[in-house]
Amino acid sequence: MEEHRDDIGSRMGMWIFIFTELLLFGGLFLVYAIYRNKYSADFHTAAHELNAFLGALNTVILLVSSATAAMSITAIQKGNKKLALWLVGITIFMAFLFLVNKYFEWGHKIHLGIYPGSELLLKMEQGELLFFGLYYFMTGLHVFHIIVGMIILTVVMVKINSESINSHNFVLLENGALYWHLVDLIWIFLFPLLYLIT
Amino acid sequence: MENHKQQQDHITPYSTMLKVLVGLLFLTFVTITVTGLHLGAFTVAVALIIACVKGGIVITWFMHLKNETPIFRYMVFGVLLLYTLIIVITFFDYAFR
Amino acid sequence: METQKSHLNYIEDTQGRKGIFAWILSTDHKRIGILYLISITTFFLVGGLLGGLMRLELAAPGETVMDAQTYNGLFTVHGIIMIFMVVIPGLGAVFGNFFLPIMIGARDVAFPKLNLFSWYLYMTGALLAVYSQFAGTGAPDTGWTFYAPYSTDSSTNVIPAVFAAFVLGFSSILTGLNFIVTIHRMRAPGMTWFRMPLFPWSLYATAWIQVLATPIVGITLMMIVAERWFQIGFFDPALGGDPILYQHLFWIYSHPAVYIMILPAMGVISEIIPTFVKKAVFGYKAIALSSIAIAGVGYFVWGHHMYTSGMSGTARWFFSFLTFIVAVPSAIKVFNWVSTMYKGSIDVRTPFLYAASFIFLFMIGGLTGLVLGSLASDVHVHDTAFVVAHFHYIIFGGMGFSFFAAIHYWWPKMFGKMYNEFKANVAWLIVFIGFNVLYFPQFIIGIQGMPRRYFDYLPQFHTGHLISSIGAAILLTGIVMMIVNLMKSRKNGNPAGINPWGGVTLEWTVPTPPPVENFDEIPTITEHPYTFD
Amino acid sequence: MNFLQIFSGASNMVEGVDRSFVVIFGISLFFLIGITGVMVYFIIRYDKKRNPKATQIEGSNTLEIVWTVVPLVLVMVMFYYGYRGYAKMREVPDDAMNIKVIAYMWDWDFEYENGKVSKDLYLPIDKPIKLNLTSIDVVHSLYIPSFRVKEDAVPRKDNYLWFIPQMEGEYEVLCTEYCGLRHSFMGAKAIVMKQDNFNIWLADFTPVDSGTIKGLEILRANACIGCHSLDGSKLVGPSFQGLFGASRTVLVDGVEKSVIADEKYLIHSIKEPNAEVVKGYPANVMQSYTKLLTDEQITDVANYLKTLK
Repeated sequence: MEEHRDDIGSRMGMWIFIFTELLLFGGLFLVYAIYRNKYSADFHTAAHELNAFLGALNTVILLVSSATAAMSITAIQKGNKKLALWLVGITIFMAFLFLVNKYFEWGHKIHLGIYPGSELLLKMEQGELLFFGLYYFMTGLHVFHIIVGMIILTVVMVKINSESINSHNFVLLENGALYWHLVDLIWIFLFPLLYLIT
Repeated sequence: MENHKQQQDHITPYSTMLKVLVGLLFLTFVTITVTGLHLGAFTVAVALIIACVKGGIVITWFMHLKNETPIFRYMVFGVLLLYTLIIVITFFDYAFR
Repeated sequence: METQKSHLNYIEDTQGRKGIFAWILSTDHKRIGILYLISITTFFLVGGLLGGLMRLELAAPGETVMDAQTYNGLFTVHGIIMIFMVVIPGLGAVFGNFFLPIMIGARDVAFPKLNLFSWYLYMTGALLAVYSQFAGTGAPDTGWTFYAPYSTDSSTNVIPAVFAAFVLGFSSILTGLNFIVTIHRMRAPGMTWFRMPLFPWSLYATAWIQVLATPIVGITLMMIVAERWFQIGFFDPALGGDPILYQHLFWIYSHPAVYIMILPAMGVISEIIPTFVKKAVFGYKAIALSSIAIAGVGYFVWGHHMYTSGMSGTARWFFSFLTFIVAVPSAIKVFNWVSTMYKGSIDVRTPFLYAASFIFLFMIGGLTGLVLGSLASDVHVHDTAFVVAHFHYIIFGGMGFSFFAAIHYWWPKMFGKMYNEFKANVAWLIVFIGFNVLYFPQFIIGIQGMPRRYFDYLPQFHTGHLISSIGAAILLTGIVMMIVNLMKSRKNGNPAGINPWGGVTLEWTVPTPPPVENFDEIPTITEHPYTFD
Repeated sequence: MNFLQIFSGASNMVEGVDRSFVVIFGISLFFLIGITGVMVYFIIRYDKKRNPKATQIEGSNTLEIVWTVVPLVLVMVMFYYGYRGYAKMREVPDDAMNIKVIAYMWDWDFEYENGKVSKDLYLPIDKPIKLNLTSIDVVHSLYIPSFRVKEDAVPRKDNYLWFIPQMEGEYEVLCTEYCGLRHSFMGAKAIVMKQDNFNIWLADFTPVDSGTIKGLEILRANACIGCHSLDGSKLVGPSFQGLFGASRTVLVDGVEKSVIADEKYLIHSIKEPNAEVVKGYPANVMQSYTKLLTDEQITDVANYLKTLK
């Protein structure tokens, strides 16, 4: 039996998986839209509590990491293994920075007593409570995806190193990068909706 | 069936990726500035439109949708249409209560 | 690569694995199909038994064999098992896995390992669901719909049940993903879209729903979990949430889920009828495209489950309007199936009996659905036994009968043995009668005002309930007969041969049972899938 | 109850709903019988013994169009009748009498404009009634089959329905949205009477002296008596009658223990119902009322229970 390989098929599979992820977050965005519509004033007040600077910093981090992930494909196509490793490595490092940033952001909130189920939160207006509920749930789910993305990219790095991903067969890197762009894509919407629209 | 071999002809140059990155960073800057202006109801619209543009750029270049076979584009379009309709139809309830 | 062509079939060829590992580690789509067949049948029997116990309780008014809490747990678990573990995966996971690659001339699905992984996810979800019955604070009692805020308040095992549904949903997504890529990328040379048989067509439409609707219910159920663990209040009005929004999100998935069940069922019927009528299916394109139309429009009718929820008037008439529109493609299919029989040469065998009764039962289910789609009449029968009868006619009369049709149709190909046809026909008759005796009275008591999910009822509904319970016993007898007959054939049945029914799709050209590789050489397709000479 | 009660006219909504039924059932029955008949005829007529050779027919675009358009027209007719019957349900006359309906696990309270609260729905004949529905816990649904009306009672949301009762008599009021343990027992009566009798009934309310039975009010408002009867009958939980001072066998972490139901025990059981569950009753059915009741209210309840000998 000849080696069966279908790169377009693999990427198609990844894209379809990305669709499901988009709709997963899509459900949350729908909930956000409904409650924002219902409690616009409360959302307004609550959004002021978020640190737009940290949010912007994380946006920049993710955009850069997305670019390096995309460039790593170019590198591998050109047969430049070393550069590809570096670029994927930078992507993972950026992801790590994002998490550190998020850690401080969440830590600060929790320190202030704003976390799901906290007494302070339960005393707030219902809309604010929902805003913070959504904030933690959406960014939490996003962080989960960041971590999954980091694991995938680490596997990809190992495979580049062992040259099972090479200039002739790099669909795995493409799919890993696709997943990483999805993480970026979601953040592109999370950032203005949570941090900016005050 | 279609081409089972990896297409070698779509190597996106590094410079394109860097240009795209600069564009995205610029748009991020624009969003932050515009939302800081307190344009009222427009803020949401502007922020969302810019987010959509950024998303479109990521999908087109970073995710290489530009170089994929057309079926990928139909699928992306279909999914986005579906999601838009779901939102619109749900608001048929909330907007008219 | 191959030195010697293997002539073993997929059952004999263990590919070097021993015992049970030859099954649970095999990535062969046919073996995975059999794994699903065994697990789904098992859960079907469990779910059916739970349903039987409910009918026993309802045979007479008042508390008879169980208390209200047990009853509420029973209908919840019956729902979860039957919906998430039987009818949603049912046809796709069993017959789709086994026959989709063969019918489009492929050696396997696009991602065989992922396919096996889906089965493991399915089993994980299933075991979680079973676990939720016995552990901790008792069986969940929310109904399979998990309506908030009851589901966020109930002290029973809601969380494991919700996780079970989530994991099962994930399994369903991966199966759908696999099928889409398989159909796009792996059709045999010459098999254009309109040379593809109708069962793969219906699986294609279904797969898109699985992929695009399931995530919404996944995230919704996770929100329920977050609400219970962290007091976030997404849907709890006391914390600002909106229970109606939960219903929207839930039905955005769960209504299309009905089409996940019924579309493959329609696909099976579209395969069986031409084979036994010996005639090309009437209006092939209309049937194929109506599957896509049903899948497409079917996304946007979820609100018809919520006419009395306090939704806005605009939303109500909009959903009602679209609901009526989606009825049309189903009608088109029925007309085409019946027209296929015109001037045919009909061989009335067991699968055909099930297929013909499918058409009858599906019509009753579909037409009573119109009563529920209409704004005025729905107000009266919403959440009554009428709804229960309606969706059992669709799900059991539709998907269930189609599953029975499929198992009798493809059994000889899957196992190489013929079952006893006389016994199979007797079992069909009993199942058909039992089914109608069980569910038809529920239409009547529903119109009379018998609400659903009632542990106890007013005396005027006794006769209806009693007849219904008797029907359950008849139905159960028929199903047991059917299964025993099929199982016996594994030992005593006559060899089936390559093409026992005279079918023309590709699965009837490969050896019986098929070899691991399906085809020695991938065929080239030159004509329409239903070409009878 | 006579079958279907088509056009029985118990309320003004019956006509619209039943017309919609008749239209849909009529068309459906025609197609069901017609198609089944044709199918059975084909199966017999074109059996392989009678017709050994099938005639291949690919399809017909004309037919496809016909059986797309005809059902389309018919379902639009059905939609129209459904819409017409429904539109009436949303147009409440200005002079309608408002009754507030409060649903809770597992009973209904009907509150009239003059403040009278009733467990059953008393209605004057031939007068538009608007029921304003709400719930204090989970989603319920008010259903009066004979009147062909139904609408959910959703917590913190104001839903409504309206109708004109047109026939004197007693009708069932049911809950059709699953709401937990005693969902099927959450019933009431709708009693339609002459305007004069209704006026007498409505005027006759002796405001209850809240001093003595404050506890009872709390029990009612929190639906305690849905599970704990006041008359000794066994419901989900133990009856309140004769509870105070009685000796009970309870399970503490699976170990049997005998306690006297004194005030301390009663208060403890309201705050932590699952700590000491009376033997023979299910655990984890009741939740803590610490957050729902103040300490003062709990004491009121305990005091009331003392009076139930």
